[in-house]
Amino acid sequence: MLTENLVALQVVVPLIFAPVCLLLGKSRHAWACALTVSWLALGIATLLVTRVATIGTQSYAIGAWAAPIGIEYRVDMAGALIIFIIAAIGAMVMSYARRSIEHEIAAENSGYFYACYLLCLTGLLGIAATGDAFNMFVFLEISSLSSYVLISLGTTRRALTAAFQYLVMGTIGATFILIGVGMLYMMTGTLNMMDLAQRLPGVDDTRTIRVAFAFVTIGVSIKLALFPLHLWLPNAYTFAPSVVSAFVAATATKVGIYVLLRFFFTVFGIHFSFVAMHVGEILMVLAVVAMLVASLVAIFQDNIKRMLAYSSVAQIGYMILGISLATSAGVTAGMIHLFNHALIKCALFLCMGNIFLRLGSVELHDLRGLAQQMPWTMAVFVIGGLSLIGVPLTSGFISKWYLVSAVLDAGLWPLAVLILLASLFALIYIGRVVEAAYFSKPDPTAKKVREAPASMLIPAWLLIGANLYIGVDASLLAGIARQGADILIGAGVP
Amino acid sequence: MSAATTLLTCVAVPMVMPALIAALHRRPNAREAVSLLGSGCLFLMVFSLLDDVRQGSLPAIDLVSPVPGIKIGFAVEPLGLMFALLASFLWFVTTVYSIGYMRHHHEKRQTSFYCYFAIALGSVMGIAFAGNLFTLFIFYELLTLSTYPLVTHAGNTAARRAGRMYLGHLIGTSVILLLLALIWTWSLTGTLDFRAGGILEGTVTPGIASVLLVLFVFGIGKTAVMPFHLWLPAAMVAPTPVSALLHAVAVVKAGVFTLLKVSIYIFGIDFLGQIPATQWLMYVAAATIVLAALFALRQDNLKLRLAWSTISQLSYIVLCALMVSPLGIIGGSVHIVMHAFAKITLFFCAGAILVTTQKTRVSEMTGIGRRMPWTMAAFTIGALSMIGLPPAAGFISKWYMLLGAIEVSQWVAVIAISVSTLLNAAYFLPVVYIAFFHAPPDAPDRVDINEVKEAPMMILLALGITAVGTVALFFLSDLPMALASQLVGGSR
Amino acid sequence: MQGPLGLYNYWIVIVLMMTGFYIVIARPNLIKKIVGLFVFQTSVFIFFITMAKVEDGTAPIIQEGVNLYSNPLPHVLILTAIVVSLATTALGLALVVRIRESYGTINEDDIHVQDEAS
Amino acid sequence: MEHLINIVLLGLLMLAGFAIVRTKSLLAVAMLTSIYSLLSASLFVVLDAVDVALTEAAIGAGISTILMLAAIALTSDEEKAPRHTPLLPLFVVIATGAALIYGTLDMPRFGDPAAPAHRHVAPTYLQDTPTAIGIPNVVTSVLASYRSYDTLGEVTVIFTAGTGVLALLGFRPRRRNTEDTGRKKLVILRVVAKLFFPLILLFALYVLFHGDYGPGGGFQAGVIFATGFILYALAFGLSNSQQLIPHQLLYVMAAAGVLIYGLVGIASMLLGGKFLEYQVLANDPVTGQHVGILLIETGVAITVAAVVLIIYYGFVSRRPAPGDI
Repeated sequence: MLTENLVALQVVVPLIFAPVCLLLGKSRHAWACALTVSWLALGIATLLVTRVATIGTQSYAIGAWAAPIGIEYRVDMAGALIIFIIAAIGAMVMSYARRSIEHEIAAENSGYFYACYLLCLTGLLGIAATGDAFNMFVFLEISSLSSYVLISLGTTRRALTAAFQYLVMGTIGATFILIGVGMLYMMTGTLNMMDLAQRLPGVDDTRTIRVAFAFVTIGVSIKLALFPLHLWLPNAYTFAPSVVSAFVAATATKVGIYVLLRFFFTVFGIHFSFVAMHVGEILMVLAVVAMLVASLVAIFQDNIKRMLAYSSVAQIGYMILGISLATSAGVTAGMIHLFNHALIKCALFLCMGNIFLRLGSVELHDLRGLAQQMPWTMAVFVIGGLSLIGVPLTSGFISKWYLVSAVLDAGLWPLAVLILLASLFALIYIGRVVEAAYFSKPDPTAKKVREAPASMLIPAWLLIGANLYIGVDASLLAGIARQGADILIGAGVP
Repeated sequence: MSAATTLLTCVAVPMVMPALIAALHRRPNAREAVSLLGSGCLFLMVFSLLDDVRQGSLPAIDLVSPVPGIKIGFAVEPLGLMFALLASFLWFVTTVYSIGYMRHHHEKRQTSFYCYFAIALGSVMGIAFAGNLFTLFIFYELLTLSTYPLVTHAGNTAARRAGRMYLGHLIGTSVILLLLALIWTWSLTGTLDFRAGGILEGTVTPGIASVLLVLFVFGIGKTAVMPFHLWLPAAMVAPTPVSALLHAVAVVKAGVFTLLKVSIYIFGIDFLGQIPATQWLMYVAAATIVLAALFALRQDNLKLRLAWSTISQLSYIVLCALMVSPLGIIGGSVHIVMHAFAKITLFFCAGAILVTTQKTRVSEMTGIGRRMPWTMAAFTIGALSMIGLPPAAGFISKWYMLLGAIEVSQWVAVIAISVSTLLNAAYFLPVVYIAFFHAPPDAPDRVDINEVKEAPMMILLALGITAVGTVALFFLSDLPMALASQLVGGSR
Repeated sequence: MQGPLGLYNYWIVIVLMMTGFYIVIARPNLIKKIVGLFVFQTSVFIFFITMAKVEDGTAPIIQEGVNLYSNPLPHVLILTAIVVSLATTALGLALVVRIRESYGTINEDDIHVQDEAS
Repeated sequence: MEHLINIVLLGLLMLAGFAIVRTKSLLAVAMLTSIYSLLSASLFVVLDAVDVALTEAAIGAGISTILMLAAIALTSDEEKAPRHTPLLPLFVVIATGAALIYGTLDMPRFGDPAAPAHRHVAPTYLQDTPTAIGIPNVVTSVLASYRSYDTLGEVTVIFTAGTGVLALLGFRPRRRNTEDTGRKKLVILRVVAKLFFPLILLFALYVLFHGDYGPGGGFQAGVIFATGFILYALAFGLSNSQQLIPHQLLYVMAAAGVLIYGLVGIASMLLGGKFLEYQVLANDPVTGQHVGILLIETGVAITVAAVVLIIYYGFVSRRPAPGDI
């Protein structure tokens, strides 16, 4: 029963346990439940990745109604990779969460928090697993609505406005996607992605399909915070509870990118997307601007969470740049960076959680001399930061390596220079924090703080360990990403 | 222990030493004993590899492969061994010196100082023994990062600003230019291995090769070729042992060493001659030699004067790497060693003066030779070597450089070397002159000033060793010369 | 109805959608924004239901003697979407209530001023 | 005739839309929104979407409006004028609208039976429903069986909203008879409410079980069920209505609905089928479909009713904040 239903269980298990979590209320059991489910999801995801790797793409007809009549779950290598990273981040974040949540969220809300977290996990996994355009919209909404709630639970009132802003932009995005999907359905009569891919070539010279393409692209771009549609992101990441920042930053935008990949390559096909609609050129420009501008803005932030948020916008630029090349190497690079950035950003935001727990602030000037007092936490920050810059032996370097060589393969060497220039900006903004924490004298009036508890350090270090492992041996990740990219690229060719 | 294991141990020992050093941070004597012991062992291990190389066997080992086609691996070859021998020997000496200096100067955070120092040396070993350009790049970056805390060691605003300059230049050039060159080379040739005769010949046009060469020369910011040279004077805020070993020997030599490796094993010196950019880059190097020497002339701070002198001297080696002449390559390689001994001696002297008299400016050092005769004698030897006068080691390398330049009729290089020799004399000899032949200033405690009051014993011991080394290398230049000739022979 | 006039339904629906969209992005009042989203989404529902209509068809409930039905699938999709819209409205309004409690205003410009000041 | 009604309704919708833009009083805006929703529900009837019409009327015109009114009561009624002239928004909207209109140009004509949407998947649903599912309402069969997974997602969405409102607004049971004195005078309302309350609940059950045959189903039933309690709360006060259903029970109900739905899926897996494959629930596939649909519709109804009540209570049990600044 387990193996053939693996794909469904991946999504259904967290879904069913979300209400259980609500019933468990504010007791520790809610956390234990969320933790168990997260690890269970990671276990299922691991099995799923191996299964996809050994016997190929998994298709699962829900309710035994064969696509396109029913809803199909379809997980290929790219999807499996996304599912795995979501589940892995979820397991890490939940292992970390208890102390941080006790500190940042009122006790009576903790049950709701864990329920919403599981719902968000469900939504994200569902998006990655589904092969149905409308079903994707539904799970997108599950993940979005729950993340609005999660973000609004932040410690300051600005969390509320941040969540509201996200809600408005997110809903506009989702509605755009809905319009696009509606038009696709109108012209083809189907909602199944593979079926759409087969039927679209017959109608893809219509104005309706072109507009549908534009609306889906814009809608998804809002969700993945592509510059200049990223306006919701900095506030949301800054004011959300630390755990939420770590989870959402590492997963939500990544899933957005995955959706974009699905639509560009699987549904519309590489020819329509990149040749007829020229989306490659547009995305490339936006990605480069995002990379440079957001990195530059990050340099001037004094709130480190906000700085990391702008860095995320920039890093999304890297991923989109890879995708915009529409080559196997480019998409591979995008997916590798997607994976690595999830590891990096999650660790960095967890680090911020540690600091907030002890210090009650993540402002740069409060961090002076902190490395003496929280050496393990700051070490995570340094390694994560180096990875963001792209220093060798970290996963960030692997990303950069693949991205730059993909760009060079495409003959666009000025872009390579810009990519590397943007990593210099990363050096500056990470450097500011390191300089403050390691080489500045602490404020004499500041209180002494202790290192964060082990329960919060270990998950962060596990992420760093994975990061360094990839930095040394990326062959597994690169192999999976390459396989995923080849399926995506190949899917567009008739 | 097989040669390959020795090779790995050479890189690993300095990398794991920090753990031991940190563990002993409450017991300074034990901590420094560990540092001494570690550096001593390292030198012996590197030395044990010498036999293999002299017999022509080049042990190599590959570890992992992060990206298909590129590996992290180590290999020994003559130039690398020469560099490793130099760095590990001088590390030992510097450790002796540091113990005297740091204690006498009451520096803070000595434990972290020794830790980062060890990591930096480990990185240098990694660079020296890198089996391919990728591995070299990794340790190149690691070296930058591990020396950054040493530059900002003082923890004040000036140190932080200098640290920014340091990181900005070195990471900036290496990430934007060198990394680009690396990835480009890899995507053109599919490999980053060091091969005799180079890997680029036949796969790229001279035009692209020109771009690559420019990227490499400027990307290796540690060579301090103008206009990416300002980090080196900035780094002088570091404690003197750091300036001495790292910013006169390890870091800067890592730069020129990398460039030599690139020109010999990536481009191949024959192919280098066919690239139009080579000639122009030589002019840049020649200009750096002369301009930096002129700047050195104007510095009153002794350490800064030494730093500018280093910039000038580094470009000698850059010049040699681009000269397309075997004799030039020999001269450049040997100059790595010769300059290192001389420059470290000079820095040791500067530190000794600082520790003993708290003086940093040349103009304040009038008559200091009477007070610190041993120190200033060593300084004189170093200065002679820098100018290139016998019986100091600098003469040998300069001789070969000039021969090489004449062999391939690079008259610009000849002129640059000759002019800078005069300038060297112009900025070093006055220091010696002031120290020995000017009367000490009319200070109230004049009586004391005329008494001999030398630097601490450990410091004197260290600078004595290097000064003697500088002279000894003039007479015993066989070893570096043999290794360098093997290098040129191997690439043919 | 043939010719381009056969599209008038869609055009009006687009005007409706844009009315909602305009309210969302132009109005600083937070409740008005939620109303705008509601109008926007409801208009999209009309768009879907319009496309499901088959000329002379009837509601898709199988009956004897009827053989032309409107398309049931968009109806199902919109049933789902209506619930999503309710969920969004409820959450949005809850946020508005909380924002009002902590800021004392539901005007975006005023909130912005307060955030800048802090 | 249909076209005429269609045009009139659309025209009214446009009027309502513009009125919403112009009106400054938020109370009026809420009522206009309700009207907008009702108009669109009427339009849905004209366009043969009776299930959707019922839902839109109950959720859009009913619950959403109540929530807006509650929110306005807790915040403020007046809308301030924007600081900047809305040129950029206007531009964005016009550009978006122009793009959409451009997109319509290649669309199949309104009502065209030959449109691709009516030719590909939809006919299968219409043809197979009587035999494979055994119920006449094709919307229900698609909703609850063919695309049942979407509906599970939809229940999850509403559950998420309930959890979110709980987290944001909390849930504070009122002590009895603290604020109900004023309502004692509303005799007529109380009588009517008392009379209607059981009827509404009964109607909700009807809508739930009749969903297989006519318009209706779990959602509509849940909403109607909740409306009964809301009416009761309006007439007899919050605390009295909360006596009827303790709030712990609402939690359990909200969770139980989702659980029932999910467990039906798990059960069909355990019985050797796919997730939500109802055929395996009984010996006969069609009976299995019936059982499955009934179970999940019940689950939907329970969750929707509970969540709507949670949201309603969440809003109205909140004390209004002090005056506007």
